[in-house]
Amino acid sequence: MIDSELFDQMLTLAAFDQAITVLFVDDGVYRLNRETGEPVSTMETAGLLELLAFYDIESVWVEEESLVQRDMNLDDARLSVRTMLREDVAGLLARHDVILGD
Amino acid sequence: MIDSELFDQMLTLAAFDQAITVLFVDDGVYRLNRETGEPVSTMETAGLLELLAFYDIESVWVEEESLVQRDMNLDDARLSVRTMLREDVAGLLARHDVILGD
Amino acid sequence: MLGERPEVSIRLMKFAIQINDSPTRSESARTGFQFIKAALASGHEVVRVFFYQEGIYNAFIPGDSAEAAIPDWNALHRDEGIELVYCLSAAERRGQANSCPGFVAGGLGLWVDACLRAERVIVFGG
Amino acid sequence: MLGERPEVSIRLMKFAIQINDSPTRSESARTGFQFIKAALASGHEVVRVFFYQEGIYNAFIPGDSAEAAIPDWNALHRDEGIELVYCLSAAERRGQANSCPGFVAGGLGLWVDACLRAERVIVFGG
Amino acid sequence: MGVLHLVNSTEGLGRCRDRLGPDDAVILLEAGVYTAMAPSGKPEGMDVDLFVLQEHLSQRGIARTRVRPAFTLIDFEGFVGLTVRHTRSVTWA
Amino acid sequence: MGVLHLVNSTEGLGRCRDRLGPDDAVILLEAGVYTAMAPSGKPEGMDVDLFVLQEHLSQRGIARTRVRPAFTLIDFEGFVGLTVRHTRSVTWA
Repeated sequence: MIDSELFDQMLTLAAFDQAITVLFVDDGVYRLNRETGEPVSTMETAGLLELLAFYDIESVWVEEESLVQRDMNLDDARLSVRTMLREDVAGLLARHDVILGD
Repeated sequence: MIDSELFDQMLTLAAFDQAITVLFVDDGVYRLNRETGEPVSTMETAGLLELLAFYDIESVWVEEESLVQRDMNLDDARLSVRTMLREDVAGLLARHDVILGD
Repeated sequence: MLGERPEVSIRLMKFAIQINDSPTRSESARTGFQFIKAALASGHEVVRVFFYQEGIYNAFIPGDSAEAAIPDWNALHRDEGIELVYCLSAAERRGQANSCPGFVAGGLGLWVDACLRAERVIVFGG
Repeated sequence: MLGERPEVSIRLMKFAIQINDSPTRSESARTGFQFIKAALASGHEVVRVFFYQEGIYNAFIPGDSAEAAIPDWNALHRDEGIELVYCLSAAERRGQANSCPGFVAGGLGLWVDACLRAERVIVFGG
Repeated sequence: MGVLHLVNSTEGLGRCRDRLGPDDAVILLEAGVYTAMAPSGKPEGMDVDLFVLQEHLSQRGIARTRVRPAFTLIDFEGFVGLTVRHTRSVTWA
Repeated sequence: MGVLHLVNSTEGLGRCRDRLGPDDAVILLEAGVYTAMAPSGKPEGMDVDLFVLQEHLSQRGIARTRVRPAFTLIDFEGFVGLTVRHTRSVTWA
């Protein structure tokens, strides 16, 4: 999907005062170390992620195991995210009313 | 991709007297046991495969290892295909001028 | 012991549905279409179907085409009164105008509105 | 030893290019676009670009849109004379008509013709 | 109650398997139904209810006897029923 | 000479690795470039020339130092050069 459309959706939900959590898992964690240079096709995740804080979306998580399996760490990330363990992902999903994939 | 468009391309190449080989690998082997009932979305592989013989495309192969890994065998297949080993796939690719994916 | 079989009573619900892929590229639009028909057959309500991302292409492919796999969304709108909204900005981004009968253009606000009014949100594709 | 470095001499070739995915769904159309520009810069010839399957959507998205990631195919046609053909039946199947400037509709025969005239066939997407 | 996990690709079951809660359920659909017969599916140890969409199985010519016993076959109305029983759903492609 | 294998997904390298001929080469592009740094790439034992498209690496913020030594960085003109040197190409998505 187009990252900018995923973000449009998040920001519209935020504008309607919905509490939003963002979770990066599997290959999705690669998006955390993206540069804000020339756009990657239709994807510009890093720049868009900076918008999240601006819109008060501060609950941004990444799954620890997904990072480790890809030999990555949070030094690669350009924004403030917190890590959670895979065993806690089920609990996170269950605490939300709607789950939208990427 | 839409199977029927993949086949349109093959049949057009055949109409221009180009020799065609079809090779099923990885999850592609699942298409061999498809029924010709209600169309699977835009995919109707099995019916289309029967067209191949009609258009004199008789070189149809499936990779043995891909079948075994999926617990399948040629009894599942509804058309006459031959098996080849994975180690022979490179040689098959190298004997063709153009390779079109699915 | 009658009356103690809660599984038997069907709880009727309101659904909001999002469709995110073109009907020629994946099965997901057709899956969503069949899901909606089954939900209606079970007595549930579909608040709105929202077509987003590559899903907007559903609004520009005639559903009564020769391709059996293309869902006939217009028939769903006509026969069941289901509201079909495609995202205007997603369509403009893709150069699409003049949608098929049964569809209307709208903003993401209509999607959020549908989510807030529905008890279940189901996304097909993407 | 001069003259014994065959890698230095560039062999100029004719390319046929197929583009199979929409520019909003994947990067492959843009990769193909940049490949073509690099091939032309190296002195090679591009016989024809054929847009097939979901790739036909490239012919219906204005290339000079605000989206930097959408390739400006029309500029490639205008400035370099590259022939851009989208598959007519694939477009009709998707309800698409009135393509953007620079594109022409054609049948799969034009793709086979391009393959037969080219020395290299490269497919992007799908 | 719990999360309904929609698996619509052959890789999806592996992606959700360690992210299931005790009240969750899984339904295989589209290309995901292949996992109901493939050894790669390994439903063993997945401690939740597992379903597979019958229409998508039969469209692919997969006989009922090829489906691992861990999976229950359901139709589209059953699929709708699962979304009623589970408060939320997530797709693993 | 040989086949040029285009790998444009994180799964693609694994798909082509046992289907390479002695005169073949591999180029990673799009999401495939992640394989140039990931342990899952396991280029060891792949006995052909391995390339990665520099533009797609840098767009993803992958530093040159993260790329495994087995891979040679090339630009789009180098990519074109590879398609000239190899008679045919195939994509592994």
